[in-house]
Amino acid sequence: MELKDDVSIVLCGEAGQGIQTVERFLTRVLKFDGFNVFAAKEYMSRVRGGFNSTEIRVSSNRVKSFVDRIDILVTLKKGSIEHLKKRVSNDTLILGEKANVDDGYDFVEMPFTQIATEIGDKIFSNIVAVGSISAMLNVEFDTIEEFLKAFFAKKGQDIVDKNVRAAKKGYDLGLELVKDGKIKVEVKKDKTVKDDLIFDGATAIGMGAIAGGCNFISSYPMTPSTGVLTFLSEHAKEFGIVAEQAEDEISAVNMAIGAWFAGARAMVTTAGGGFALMVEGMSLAGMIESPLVVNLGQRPAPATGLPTRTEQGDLLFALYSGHGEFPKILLAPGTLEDAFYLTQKAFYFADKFQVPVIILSDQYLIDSYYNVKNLDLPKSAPQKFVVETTKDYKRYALTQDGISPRGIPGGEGLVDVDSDEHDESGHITEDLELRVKMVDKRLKKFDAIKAEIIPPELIGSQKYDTIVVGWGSTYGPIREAIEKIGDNHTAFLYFKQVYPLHPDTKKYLQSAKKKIIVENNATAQFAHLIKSETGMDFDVKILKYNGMPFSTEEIISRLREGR
Amino acid sequence: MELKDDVSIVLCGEAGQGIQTVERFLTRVLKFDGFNVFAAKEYMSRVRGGFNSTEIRVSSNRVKSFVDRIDILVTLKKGSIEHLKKRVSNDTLILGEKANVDDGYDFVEMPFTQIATEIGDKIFSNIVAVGSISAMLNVEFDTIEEFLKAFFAKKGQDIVDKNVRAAKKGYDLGLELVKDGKIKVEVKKDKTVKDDLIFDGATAIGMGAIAGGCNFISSYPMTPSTGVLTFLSEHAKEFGIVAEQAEDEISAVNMAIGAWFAGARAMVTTAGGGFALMVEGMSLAGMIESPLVVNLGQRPAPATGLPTRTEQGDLLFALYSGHGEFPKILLAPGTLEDAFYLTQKAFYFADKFQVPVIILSDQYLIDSYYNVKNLDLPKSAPQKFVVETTKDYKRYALTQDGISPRGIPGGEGLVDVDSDEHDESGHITEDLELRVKMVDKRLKKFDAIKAEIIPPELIGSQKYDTIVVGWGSTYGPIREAIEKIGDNHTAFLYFKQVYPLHPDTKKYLQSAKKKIIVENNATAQFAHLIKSETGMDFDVKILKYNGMPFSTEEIISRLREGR
Amino acid sequence: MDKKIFDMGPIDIAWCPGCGDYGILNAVKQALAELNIPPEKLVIVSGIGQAAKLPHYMKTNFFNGLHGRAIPPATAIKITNPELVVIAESGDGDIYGEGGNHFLHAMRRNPDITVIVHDNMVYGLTKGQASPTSREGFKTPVQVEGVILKPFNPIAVSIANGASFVARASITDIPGTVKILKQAIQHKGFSLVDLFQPCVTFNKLNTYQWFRENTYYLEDTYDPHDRIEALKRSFEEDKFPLGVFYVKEEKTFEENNMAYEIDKTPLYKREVDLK
Amino acid sequence: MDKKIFDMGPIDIAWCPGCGDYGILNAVKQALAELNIPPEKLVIVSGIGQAAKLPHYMKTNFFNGLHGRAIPPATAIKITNPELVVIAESGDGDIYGEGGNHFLHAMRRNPDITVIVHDNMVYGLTKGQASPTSREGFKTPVQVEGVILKPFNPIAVSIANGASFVARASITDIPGTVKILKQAIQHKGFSLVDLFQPCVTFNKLNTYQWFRENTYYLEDTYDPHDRIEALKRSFEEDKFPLGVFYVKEEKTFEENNMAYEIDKTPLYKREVDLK
Ligand SMILES: Cc1ncc(C[n+]2csc(CCOP(=O)(O)OP(=O)(O)O)c2C)c(N)n1
Ligand SMILES: Cc1ncc(C[n+]2csc(CCOP(=O)(O)OP(=O)(O)O)c2C)c(N)n1
Ligand code: SF4
Ligand code: SF4
Ligand SMILES: [Mg+2]
Ligand SMILES: [Mg+2]
Repeated sequence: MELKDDVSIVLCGEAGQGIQTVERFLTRVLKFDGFNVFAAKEYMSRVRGGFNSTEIRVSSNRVKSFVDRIDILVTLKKGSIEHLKKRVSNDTLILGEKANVDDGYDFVEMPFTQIATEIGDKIFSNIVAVGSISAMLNVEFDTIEEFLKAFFAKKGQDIVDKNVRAAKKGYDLGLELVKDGKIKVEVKKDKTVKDDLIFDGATAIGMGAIAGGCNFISSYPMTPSTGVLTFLSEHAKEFGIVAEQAEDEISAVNMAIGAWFAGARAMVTTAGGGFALMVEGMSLAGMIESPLVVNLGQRPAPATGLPTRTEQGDLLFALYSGHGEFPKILLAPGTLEDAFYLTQKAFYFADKFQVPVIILSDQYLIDSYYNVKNLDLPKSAPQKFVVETTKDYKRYALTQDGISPRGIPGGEGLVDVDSDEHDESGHITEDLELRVKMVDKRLKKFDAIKAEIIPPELIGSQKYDTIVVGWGSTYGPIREAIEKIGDNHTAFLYFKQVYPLHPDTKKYLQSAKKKIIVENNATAQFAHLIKSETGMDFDVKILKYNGMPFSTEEIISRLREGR
Repeated sequence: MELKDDVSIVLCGEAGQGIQTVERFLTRVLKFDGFNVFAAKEYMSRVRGGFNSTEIRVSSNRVKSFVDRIDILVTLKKGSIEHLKKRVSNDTLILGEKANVDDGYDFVEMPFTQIATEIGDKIFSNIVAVGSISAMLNVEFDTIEEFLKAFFAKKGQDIVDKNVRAAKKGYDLGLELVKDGKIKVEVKKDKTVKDDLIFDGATAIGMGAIAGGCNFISSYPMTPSTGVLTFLSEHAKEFGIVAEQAEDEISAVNMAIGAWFAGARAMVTTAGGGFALMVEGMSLAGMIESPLVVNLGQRPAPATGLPTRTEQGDLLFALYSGHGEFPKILLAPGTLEDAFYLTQKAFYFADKFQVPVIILSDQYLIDSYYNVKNLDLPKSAPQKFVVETTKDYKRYALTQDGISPRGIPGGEGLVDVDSDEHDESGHITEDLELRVKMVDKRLKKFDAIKAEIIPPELIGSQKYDTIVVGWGSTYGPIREAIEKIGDNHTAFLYFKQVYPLHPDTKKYLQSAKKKIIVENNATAQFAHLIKSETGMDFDVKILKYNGMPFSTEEIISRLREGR
Repeated sequence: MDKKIFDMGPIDIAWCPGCGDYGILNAVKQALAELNIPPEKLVIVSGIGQAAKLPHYMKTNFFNGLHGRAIPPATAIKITNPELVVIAESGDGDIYGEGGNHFLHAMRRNPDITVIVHDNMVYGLTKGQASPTSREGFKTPVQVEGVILKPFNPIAVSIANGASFVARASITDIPGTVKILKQAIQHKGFSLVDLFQPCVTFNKLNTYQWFRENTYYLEDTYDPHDRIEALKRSFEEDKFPLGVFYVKEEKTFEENNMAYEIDKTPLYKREVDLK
Repeated sequence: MDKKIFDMGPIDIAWCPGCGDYGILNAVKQALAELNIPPEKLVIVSGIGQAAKLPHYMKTNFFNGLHGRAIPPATAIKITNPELVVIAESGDGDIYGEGGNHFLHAMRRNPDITVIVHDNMVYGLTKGQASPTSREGFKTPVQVEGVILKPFNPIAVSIANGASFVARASITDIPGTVKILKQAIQHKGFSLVDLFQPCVTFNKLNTYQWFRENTYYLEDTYDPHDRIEALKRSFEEDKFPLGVFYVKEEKTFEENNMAYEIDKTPLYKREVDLK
């Protein structure tokens, strides 16, 4: 078979079989060799067994989207093809060992384990696979060797040699297939890609946090958000970050708010169920006007739902989280770059406006990665809005824009905050006229916030008559779909800030004959939010809620079918 | 001064001075004597000191609303007039003891304490006051005597006698004022009122719960919702109710859900901050399709806010409470009668549709009371929707309307519920097609729910061009205002079920030239909800968020000013 | 009764091969069978975690609720229908971490439920972070330089907090565990079984061997009615004692409850009488 | 230092006349003054309740947060700025009830904070329901026939759970309380002071007289380093011992934290370096 410019390789097997390893190695090796890569995984809520799969796209151009199509399927366990049957076609080249391939499918025997055992241990089979696939994509073997040497250096020469031998054997195996004409792949390399960064969504958010000056994270493990806690823990020492695993999410959010009070820049990372336990804390942040950054990694709910899958089901829950009325900001990154910049921005917003800021990520965004042409790191330390206090300092001084200069304890003045309604000095009050002043003060901050809303991005035809609206992680598939459709009357409006809603939203929608919303949930929550703000309805709602992200093909066909 | 048909008496003093006692005695004595009474209190978040006041309206017709006007002010502490200055006018008759009256105001000296001490103890002063006021309203002394005898019977003859003497002295004092022409009150009595019930909102909800078959309440104390827990605790023995004070709200809601699972009919009562800790439980109820009844007694927030005041600030928070997507029902009683019937109905809805039902009450509703012409108690025990299980029982059997027959453990079949996505038998699943079926099943229940939405009530002119929309506890003041304005082109649309929204809502609004919303919050949350469902805006938003309820006069004037 | 009655037949179990949870599943079935408790009369309440998946792998009524929240529903289920045998079962992170407050206060009520904690000293399902019982120095992706918190001692805290039955078992000895589980289930009141369970995937420190080498049974002469003695033994950590540390007779939550003062019929069977 | 430095001047205090909280306010100011801790270097973190209003009545930095949540912010504040003296102070319902899980786990971290619990054995602000420390039989509008739960024993649980400083005081003796508070504040690590406080309005059982008659001080010869001995004494309830039950030296959360491994400057003073 012949493949050109864009190849989708899927590895499927059971949890614990090392698919993650193959994924990690392969994507990096490919990138080092100059290929654009994208990877997304789909896995079950279990540590061993079941069926997990990883898609690796290798492409002549940068790609940032999941596709259904499988060009090459490496099956590591019987049942994998069944597991992926909707995506496997006659054009799919199936590779694997007889024992691991479902009956009744043509496939090319790849004796990974056998080779591995010859070398000394079954565990090398993953490296053998990496070698084979690399060969088919005509990766230079030196690249692989170099990578393995660096990677296993600490493990000692013997391990290095064995891995290199395993890779070589696999590589030769791959070359044969190419020679035999069983497969022919033509994907352009781009030397500059070699120096690209490659990381996943969790890392992007973690790096964005550090860039935003984050030096405190208190959280409780919860898929898919744990990666951010792990990332910051790994860098706790070098960057001086307090990374604390709290006893529960209530403690986590109250610690984070306490940390801001004392002068730290704090965040929490969680998923819907954990966030549910933090909403009282959201309200506290709203009342004492504390900055707070929350990474809300969405997953299918209600309740425990499908812990390792993806969904955009918590938008309205997050928007109205916390009792009472107070401003908040909701961001929704659709790319790894945005995950980085928006998280950094979240700290700026939180600190400047003294409000909670929620980053609506999800499992798909957090677990996928691709090569990125370096991020521009802030030249200087992040801007901070903390003031020196003087003897007469009043935490809630009434100001024009409702924002009171925020001081921290330790200075000349006293810093007093209170979850009850309070006076300018932060002391509890039952003065009902003051109550009104304070409510107005807190809500007035919306004006300042609205002046800095991140505008939605219009992609595709500027003279559109059909507009496709999306937010957050659906960016990849929608964008690719629009590009592939490539007509001159359809545009994609991508929202990376979903609340407050940008004032141009209505204008954008009004200039379209047909309005389409795409959401990874069952009730079109963003459409609902847009209607509550603009009164406008969507003509078509393209929704998906089986726990999987949209694929490019799916968006294309559903846009065509209009459902 | 002369007062006719509608008298507003306000007692003001500090916490712990016994205003509550006077209120309780007076309202009951008045009712027993055939007067229509209404009472609402306003108090600080403290146990002693400060300023609390109670308004008692005595009227020829039934009244259910708070008024600003004060006809007779009984001041029990210096500073009371200052505390109420906005409401005190030249027409206000001020009664009190010199020491307790602010300087510079005309007042009639009432030596309550002196008389009390003569009788033997200062504590009798409250009874003296009751006597005086009763006299001014020409209550038969026999009624008072009868009431006191019954009330203090257990305390022994001596106590009874002293109280009766105190009342008599006060009564004579009051008669003098009348004789001296200092005051003349003409309010019609209605013998039938004697047999009316008189209770407050907390009791109404508690009685409604019992009528709805409630036999389990697990809650954590929180103003203003505690009264419901107290009421059910007091009746725990006679009605066989498990009334448990949980260690926290998380435990409370999870206990309630567990109780339903085993066959009880359970509720929780809480306020915004406590509810914030229950939203994960809301999501659990949504996922395992458990019935759940929540009394959410709203109070000014965010966070601790103004614990003893009133607000309608948790509508959207409650509506979107819980991560993920699942149906729920929101009720909002505006009268004590509705508080009773809707709570009863809440158990019916919860049990029939297997969804959480939230009763949006608030401090104003919970703490006010008036005489009610008896409630029609259900003739029979409440309808229950629990089925006997058989060997092949499946808790989540897929059905036409999405409602699966709900069995409880102990029968032939096994009852299995799971917070993860599950199959028909309740077992955890990662089958993504089944996931879609289950999401659809849960959301499909909305159709059944929508078939039974309680319609909004249209009050006033049927051929209106101005429509005033209100929900929950604003009913009283809005209704009285509309009646007082009494034009033939204004109508009041009262929503007692705020979600799902009744389909006629749009029709009602469309037939008005001018649309006005009245809400006891700062952001017009119900207007927002209506817009998100109908796309329709309101021309005027009459909002109040200082912690006090609307008064009739305020609604009248703001409707006139149109702001 | 034959423990087969609890078997689900061929199902896909999500636990790792070699996980201690298999042994616990066996021991629980065995104990219930020996006590002749049929699936229909049993309710297992669990939270979320690997341990919490247990009820899915046996025939029983179950309430698989929220992470950390197994005990409140268990308490409510028991008082709603005292005729049911109620077991709350979950992981160490679930019950001692997220659910710590319920753990602390439920024993003050003394409901007649049995709490079985799969104590693998790690968060398994979320892939290996420290749990409250993780030993100091235990390295994880979050505790990169090792745990710095003092390990939670559920036995000592429960005894100090007045629990009426406190035991520890280790699934490295299934028969021994069955014996302890039976006593716990039979105890009238709140009973805790802290059950050591190797997590072969994420806990390379507290392995089968480690649990074998670092545990021993309280001697037969040991008297579980002496609270101070029980506490002394609960602090032993060079080698962890197994067995029943402490027992006391006490009225249960159900017996004390006002709802059952006049009428003893289970709540769920009653009809409100509005007269 | 003169304790006047903490005075707010004429303010309206919401506590009932005669409430034990006045004495606590005094004792706290006195202890801080004797330790020369100026208001600017002090942060009092409280939850919600009558006790939790205390910081409003003295000059200090304060964080009056949510009901039950005083301890987590206190822990975070201390590690963000170890130069501050951090006291978490709230009611028995707040810290042992709603906040029980934080109470349980914070002491495992051993942050250098002092936790002062106004133990009036009742929920004051919400008008008299039972608290975790309410005695059995205590009647309230919710516990109409009296409390049926066993009272929570914060002293025993804290010692069993490894707290590094555990004391009980009674505001019926202010000088004695000041002494204990000073030791608690000076202790490097997590210190608990369970402080008996009469609620004159809602607790007619545990009055000033009751506390006087039912407490006594641990004898001077008492050695607070013996855990078992400390536990024995913690169980005495015919008369409740006052004083320091248990103390141990242990590294604090701040000392153990990776963020301070390389660089000792307080977190809040640092700038990220993105190289
Ligand atoms: C509120 C909430 N927080 C976090 C999680 C994520 N979570 C699922 S299981 C688990 C801990 C598992 O550890 P443990 O309870 O010890 O059980 P084990 O897997 O070790 O058997 C966590 C943190 C969740 N499901 N819900
Ligand atoms: C989440 C939440 N639940 C409940 C309340 C209501 N509440 C305020 S104070 C309090 C308890 C007060 O008792 P305690 O902590 O002992 O303090 P005390 O008033 O006795 O000093 C409660 C239940 C609240 N504010 N927040
Ligand atoms: S991760 Fe650990 S606890 Fe979970 S199944 Fe695997 S071995 Fe068992
Ligand atoms: S209610 Fe009790 S605790 Fe609260 S102030 Fe009054 S006496 Fe003190
Ligand atoms: Mg565990
Ligand atoms: Mg208290």
